[in-house]
Amino acid sequence: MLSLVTFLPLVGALVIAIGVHRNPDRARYAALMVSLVTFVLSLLLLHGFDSDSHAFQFLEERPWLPAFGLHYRMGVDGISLPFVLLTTFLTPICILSSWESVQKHVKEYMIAFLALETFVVGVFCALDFIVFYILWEAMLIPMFLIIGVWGGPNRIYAAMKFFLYTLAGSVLMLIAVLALGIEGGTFSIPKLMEHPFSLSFQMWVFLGFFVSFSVKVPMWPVHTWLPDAHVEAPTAGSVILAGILLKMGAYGFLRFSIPMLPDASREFVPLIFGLSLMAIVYTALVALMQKDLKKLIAYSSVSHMGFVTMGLFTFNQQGVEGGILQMINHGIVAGALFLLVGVVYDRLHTREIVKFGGLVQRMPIYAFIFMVFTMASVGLPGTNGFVGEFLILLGAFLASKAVAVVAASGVVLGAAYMLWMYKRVVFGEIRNPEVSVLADVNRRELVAFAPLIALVLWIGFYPKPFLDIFHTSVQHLLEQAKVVKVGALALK
Amino acid sequence: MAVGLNHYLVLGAMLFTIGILGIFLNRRNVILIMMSIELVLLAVNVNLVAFSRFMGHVDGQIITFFVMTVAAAEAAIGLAILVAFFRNRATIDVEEIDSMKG
Amino acid sequence: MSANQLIVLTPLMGSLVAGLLAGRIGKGGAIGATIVGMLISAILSIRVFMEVAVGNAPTIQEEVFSWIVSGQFTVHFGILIDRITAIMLIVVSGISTLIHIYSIGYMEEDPDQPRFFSYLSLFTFAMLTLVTADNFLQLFFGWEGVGLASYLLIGFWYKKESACNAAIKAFLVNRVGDFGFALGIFTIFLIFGTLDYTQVFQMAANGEFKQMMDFPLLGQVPTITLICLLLFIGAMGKSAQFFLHTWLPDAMEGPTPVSALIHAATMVTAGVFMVCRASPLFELSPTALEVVTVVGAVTALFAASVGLVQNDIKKVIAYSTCSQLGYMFFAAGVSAYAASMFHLMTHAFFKALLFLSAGAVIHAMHHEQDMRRMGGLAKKIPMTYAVMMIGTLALTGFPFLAGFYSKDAILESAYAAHSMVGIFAWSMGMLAAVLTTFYSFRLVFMTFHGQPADQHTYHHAHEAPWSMRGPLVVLAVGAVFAGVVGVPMIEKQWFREAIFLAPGHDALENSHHVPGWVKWLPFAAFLLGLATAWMMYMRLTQLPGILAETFRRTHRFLVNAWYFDRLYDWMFVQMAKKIGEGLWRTGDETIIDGYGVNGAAANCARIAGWLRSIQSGYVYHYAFVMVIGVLVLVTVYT
Amino acid sequence: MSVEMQDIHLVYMMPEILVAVMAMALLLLSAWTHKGGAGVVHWLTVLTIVGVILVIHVGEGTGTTFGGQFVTDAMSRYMKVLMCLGMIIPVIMSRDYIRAHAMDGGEYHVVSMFAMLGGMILASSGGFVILYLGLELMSLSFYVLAAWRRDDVRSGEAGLKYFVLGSMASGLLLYGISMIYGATGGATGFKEVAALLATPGIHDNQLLVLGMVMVLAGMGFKVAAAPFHMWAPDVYQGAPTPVTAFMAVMPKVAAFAALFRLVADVFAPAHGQWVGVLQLFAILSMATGAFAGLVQTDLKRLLAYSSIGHVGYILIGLVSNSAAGMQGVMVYLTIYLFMTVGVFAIIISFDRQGLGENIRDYQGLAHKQPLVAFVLAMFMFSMAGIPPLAGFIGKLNIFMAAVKAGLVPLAVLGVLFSAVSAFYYLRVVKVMYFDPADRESRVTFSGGGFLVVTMSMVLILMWGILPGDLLTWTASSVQTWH
Repeated sequence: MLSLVTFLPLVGALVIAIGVHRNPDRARYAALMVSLVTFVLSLLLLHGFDSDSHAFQFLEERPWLPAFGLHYRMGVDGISLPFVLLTTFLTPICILSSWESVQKHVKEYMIAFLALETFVVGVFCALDFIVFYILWEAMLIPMFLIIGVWGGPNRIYAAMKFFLYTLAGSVLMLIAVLALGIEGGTFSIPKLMEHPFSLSFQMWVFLGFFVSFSVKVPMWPVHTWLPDAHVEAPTAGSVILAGILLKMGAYGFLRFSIPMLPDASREFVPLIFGLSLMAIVYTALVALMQKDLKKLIAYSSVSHMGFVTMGLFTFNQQGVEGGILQMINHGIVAGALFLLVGVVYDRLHTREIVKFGGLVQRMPIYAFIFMVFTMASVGLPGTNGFVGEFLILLGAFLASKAVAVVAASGVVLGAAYMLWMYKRVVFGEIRNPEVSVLADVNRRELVAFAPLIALVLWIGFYPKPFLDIFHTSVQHLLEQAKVVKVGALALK
Repeated sequence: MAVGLNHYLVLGAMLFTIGILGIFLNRRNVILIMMSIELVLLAVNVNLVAFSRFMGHVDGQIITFFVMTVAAAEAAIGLAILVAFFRNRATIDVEEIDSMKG
Repeated sequence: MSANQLIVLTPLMGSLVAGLLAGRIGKGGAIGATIVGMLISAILSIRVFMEVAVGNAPTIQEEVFSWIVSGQFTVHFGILIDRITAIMLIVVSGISTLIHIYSIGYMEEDPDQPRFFSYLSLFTFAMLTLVTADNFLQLFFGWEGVGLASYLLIGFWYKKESACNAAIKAFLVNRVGDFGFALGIFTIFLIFGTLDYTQVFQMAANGEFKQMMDFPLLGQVPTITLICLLLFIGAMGKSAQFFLHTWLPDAMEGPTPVSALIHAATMVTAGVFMVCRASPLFELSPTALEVVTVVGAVTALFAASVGLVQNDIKKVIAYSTCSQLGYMFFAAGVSAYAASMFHLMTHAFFKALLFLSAGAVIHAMHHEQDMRRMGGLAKKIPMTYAVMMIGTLALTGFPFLAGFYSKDAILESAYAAHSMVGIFAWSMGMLAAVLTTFYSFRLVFMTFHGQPADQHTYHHAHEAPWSMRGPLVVLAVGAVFAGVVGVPMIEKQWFREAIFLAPGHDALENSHHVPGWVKWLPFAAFLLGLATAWMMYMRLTQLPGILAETFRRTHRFLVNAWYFDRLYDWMFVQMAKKIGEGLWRTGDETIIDGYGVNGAAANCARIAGWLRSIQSGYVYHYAFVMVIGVLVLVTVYT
Repeated sequence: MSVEMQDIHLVYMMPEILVAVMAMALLLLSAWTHKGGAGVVHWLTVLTIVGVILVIHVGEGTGTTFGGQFVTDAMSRYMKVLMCLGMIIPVIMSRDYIRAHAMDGGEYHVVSMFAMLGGMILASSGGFVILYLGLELMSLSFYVLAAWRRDDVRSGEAGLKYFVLGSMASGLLLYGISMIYGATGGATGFKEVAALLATPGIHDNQLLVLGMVMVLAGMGFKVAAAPFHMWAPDVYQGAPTPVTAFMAVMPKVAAFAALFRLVADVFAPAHGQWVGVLQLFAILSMATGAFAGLVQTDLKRLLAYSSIGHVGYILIGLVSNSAAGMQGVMVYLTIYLFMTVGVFAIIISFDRQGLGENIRDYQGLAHKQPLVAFVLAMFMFSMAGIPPLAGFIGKLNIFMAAVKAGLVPLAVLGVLFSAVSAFYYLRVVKVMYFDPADRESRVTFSGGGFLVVTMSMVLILMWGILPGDLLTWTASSVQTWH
């Protein structure tokens, strides 16, 4: 079942590669169909998932390279399932959003996208470390091509930067993975979670992971690939980048660093908190001054991911659950914001903030949608952003008050740059004559946005079903990390 | 003064050094380099023969024959390549063999 | 779904219908939908008010659905209606309904009317959620929700640059307050392990909590004081108290009904409501109460002083609101919560009345807001003049009108608190009362009396339509009678368990027994203010100009509202921009990317170039490298 | 050393004998037939090599002959198969090239076979004399091959440079051998040397260590390990492309086979003395390969640096000095073989239009021939070690062995350099995919070229995901030998 969800897109890609010839529309429909079927299948996963158990479910295990003790192991628990769903959910939206904006090499584009989906879903499902690593790295190839072939004017620099930056980070993880596997005697992730490693060993391995994950998240100060990659990537590329790829780093922390290296993780909490705070405040300030719409959102992503990493390392349920939820939220919101930028970019072929202004007069529906996601990004109660941010800050407060105080100031800054941006883009008089002939969002775009808006409000008002998916798993995770429970902390 | 093993070894080392130096100090032509190579092989032979003699072990001398044979083949091939090169470039100046670099 | 839940929900439904379906049901349909929603809400509010406040029904508490559950952290949406809430319900839904009706006329020419009504109803929904909250997080939800509505409504005329900026400013300043509020909520959860009012207050009353705790920069602090101060920061933001007040005058960029509803009657009083609601906590911290008192008192005087010299009719009222909120706070600060709530209610009536009348004036003057260009309007719009006068008298504490009862109660309580800060607050309040009367009548005189400054607009000035006049009349009635009717509120224990008083905190009780001069002094202040205003704006009309010339610096200081805006602009806005630019250009581009990333790449290229130069193409160089290699190996490894 | 007749078991040398006989036969054949015989020689060569592979395949167990001077075992058999492939694949894919550049006199095939013969002897050498002879046979043949295109200045220059530096390296090696000979009191067979090295206290013998270092330096030259790599870029660039493809793989395999024996068998007791040398080789090679490649514009030259880098990784496997490490070396070499011939097959096919050596020739290839570009891109990603391609499996094996052996710093350096080197592989992809096509040039495949590219591609993709068979083969080759 899991393998089906994972590899269906790849199979679809192969079918498109072989079966579809020069007709771009067929490639589009085929890709959309494949991604939708995958999504439906992943919903079946959710249906069959027992959220009362922290165990890995839908397990599949087949010997792969028995000589090395490597197995093809797949499985999801409450922590990985949401990300699988997020991926399968965002991919059809991405494909939908590239319907018109991607005109050259449509077939190849769809192939790259579906391949990417397979790798990313695989990353979240893999329960063997080497399999995980392979998929983790493999995802670079389609993303590299997506940015490089279908990207903006400076795409080559951005693609190269993206690839080499993340590769440089990832390679150290390989060593860490090998060390962990050899020391632990297996590459099975569930087994490694139970293996006690010595502290000094944990520290080194943690550093190896840290380099890799922090680049991917990205944490300050290794975030500088992100603005470039986002600015140059095609809209759907940005969506998938912000929505999913960034989550991989945080997922790594969650899946490996914390349960496998709990002691080192706790040792490094000050480092993580420090860098997270830097990300939150520093990049928020930087975002304030951005002139390019996509760059602004890219920087805001860094800032938001700062919250996530902070939440994960609070070692209490609120923080960790908030972190996971915020990752999902950010996937939805940042994805939607990039889609929104894409909508105007398709029409005006510019992303410079000064070229906009007064959009609401021509595009009221657009303005409304934009407002919803702006508010979600700002973390207004009633939107998903609030629930995540609040839980994270609460968790952080329980862990360290000073950290929470500084981080909370990031919320103010977040509101500042988002609202200022919104005002300059949507409000005001029309200054650019091209704006005055704009058409509002069309039906296809509306279809892409509708589920996102629904999720924003759903999670905002009733996050329980979402939190329920990972409650048990997070509890288990915290047990693995041997963390003092919150209540005890409060009475301390 | 009796001539001992060390003398031969020092001789070998000197020949070897001269040969090596000849290869990279020589800026004139390739023929000199080839001669230097022969010198290196000569040094090896001196060593082998000396060892062989002083240890009363015949293998060294046999190896020397192998080396001499190979050296002859090597020289033949080297010269052949040089001739081919000369036909093309009309020079065997080492300083001019630099069409490929970087 | 109970009727009480409908109070909150019907405005939301109205808002959604008006906002999303406007295209389908048309302008009239949209307006109708919101008004129907509001009417249902108002009627149900009255019903529940009758039950809880007039009747003797017990406190209503309902749990609607669980919102966020994470570990031990459990929060639900719920409804809690006690007497504080009941009063707020009446005020909010009642005034909101009136303002909806008023807006039909006021916003008639605006093509975006459905959007406006949708926002108004959205606001009402959020405000009702806020007042019916039974836990701190839902309070926060409503709190930010009204902030959103306020932001949307201030920026309603999105083409105006200034309106958009004011909207952002309002949002951000409130965010600063909310920053404190949120930290307060965190601390409450940290200390009490729950956010539920009942449980928190219970535990607080029983002293079941850690008395001292660590806080960054502050070290060991008393827990309750910390919580209260953090919550109060939130209240300061929302209620535009000193330091966080700068957004309120700017918020006047929004349409006038908005100013009346949000920035006078309801939203800005949320801070007061919150302090009263959290009285079981505040009562435990004398320090916090003192801070509340002082901040309130300073605000009362500060805002009144700035109000003296404003020329924009709405700004005068805005500063007046700010000042009156100060009164409410210092009342709460001296533990006269009931007086505070009382004033909140009466203020809602007369301030809404004032704003709406000002709106009628503005409407009459074709969107002219500068009082210097008005004058003599009493003849053209007599009815507006009349209601405006009622509002002014109510505000200034003319005997037996609404403000008379509530304001006097506050001042007397402050006096009766018998504490340093109480006396400070009382004297500030007294001074502010003089100023209040002065600027209120200054407004009346400049607008309605004297000679018209602009003959053309004067000529075209006309009375507002009945949809606007109706609500004015209703509010005027409220402004007259709210005080008399509401007096029982400040009687002992009217609020029952909704307000908690620590032993000895009986300023309100004592206020009935203050010396006679204390009771009469406010009226004297009224007379003094009235007389001065009459002198300066009716008799010696050159005097204001001369005074402004003579005390130029003071005048400029007041006109610029003590230079807070400029200070903040320089300190925060420009600074943040500069730092942001610096971090971007220097931090990211020069240091991280320049030295780090591209620097590493450049270094790689440099190494590559160096290797390339070694690879010279000369065979003797190659041989040389080999020899060096051998030599190194031989030296190192033998 | 006394060699008795009954000690000679020619059966162990069957592959070598077959190659030698066939090479000479073909030499005669090509001398008799004129131009027309080229096809015959070509196919006979192919047949011969296929036969040799079969013969190698038949052999089993470990056997020594000529007094232990010649050894055949599973490892050497595996390596010989690789050598055969490394020789015959370039021949198959470059038939057109050979014809077009008048290299089809038949001698080309013969000399190639001699080179391979040298390599095979090298891989089977059981003593320093045989080692030297095999090495020289291989090297001398390669000098000639590099200079084969007499009409081409660069080819001549390549041959000359290779010859001069190669001879010097042989001199070093030989000098080292003479030292070992002297230091060990007259031992030239590997077994005897190993036995002597095992005696305690002997490691202090300066002469011996000097000899070992020099032998390793000589071998380092053959695999083009830095700092003895200087010849490689020029020779790769100058030599005719089929020769480059040939020498990019075959001699490395042979030399690694010999190094295998040296470090794991002969020098093993003196592990501490030489491991540093190989570590230095590994680090310098990886660094040179990574950095110097960054500024190249010629694809063949780029591949030269790339191969230097790969040698660095393979050396890590040797340094690990464990069965896993040795297996890693074999796996890496196998994968390296197919990646390399795959790329060269494309270069050679492009040569039909006189293009292919400059990276710019590939501009916009993805827009003209998406499939070809895809294949080349996959080779590049594989070389960069990006999963899920075979190149990653190669690196994975090596690094796993290194980490197991506690060589974490070396592994860390390795992965970092691999990240640096990824840049130039990406640059090729970038040129193909991101740059616009400006010429109407196309890559046209001959049958052989197509076959080779397809096969390599399939293997690279397959082994990236399912390297099980490869691992089984190499594991058994290592096990029986160790």
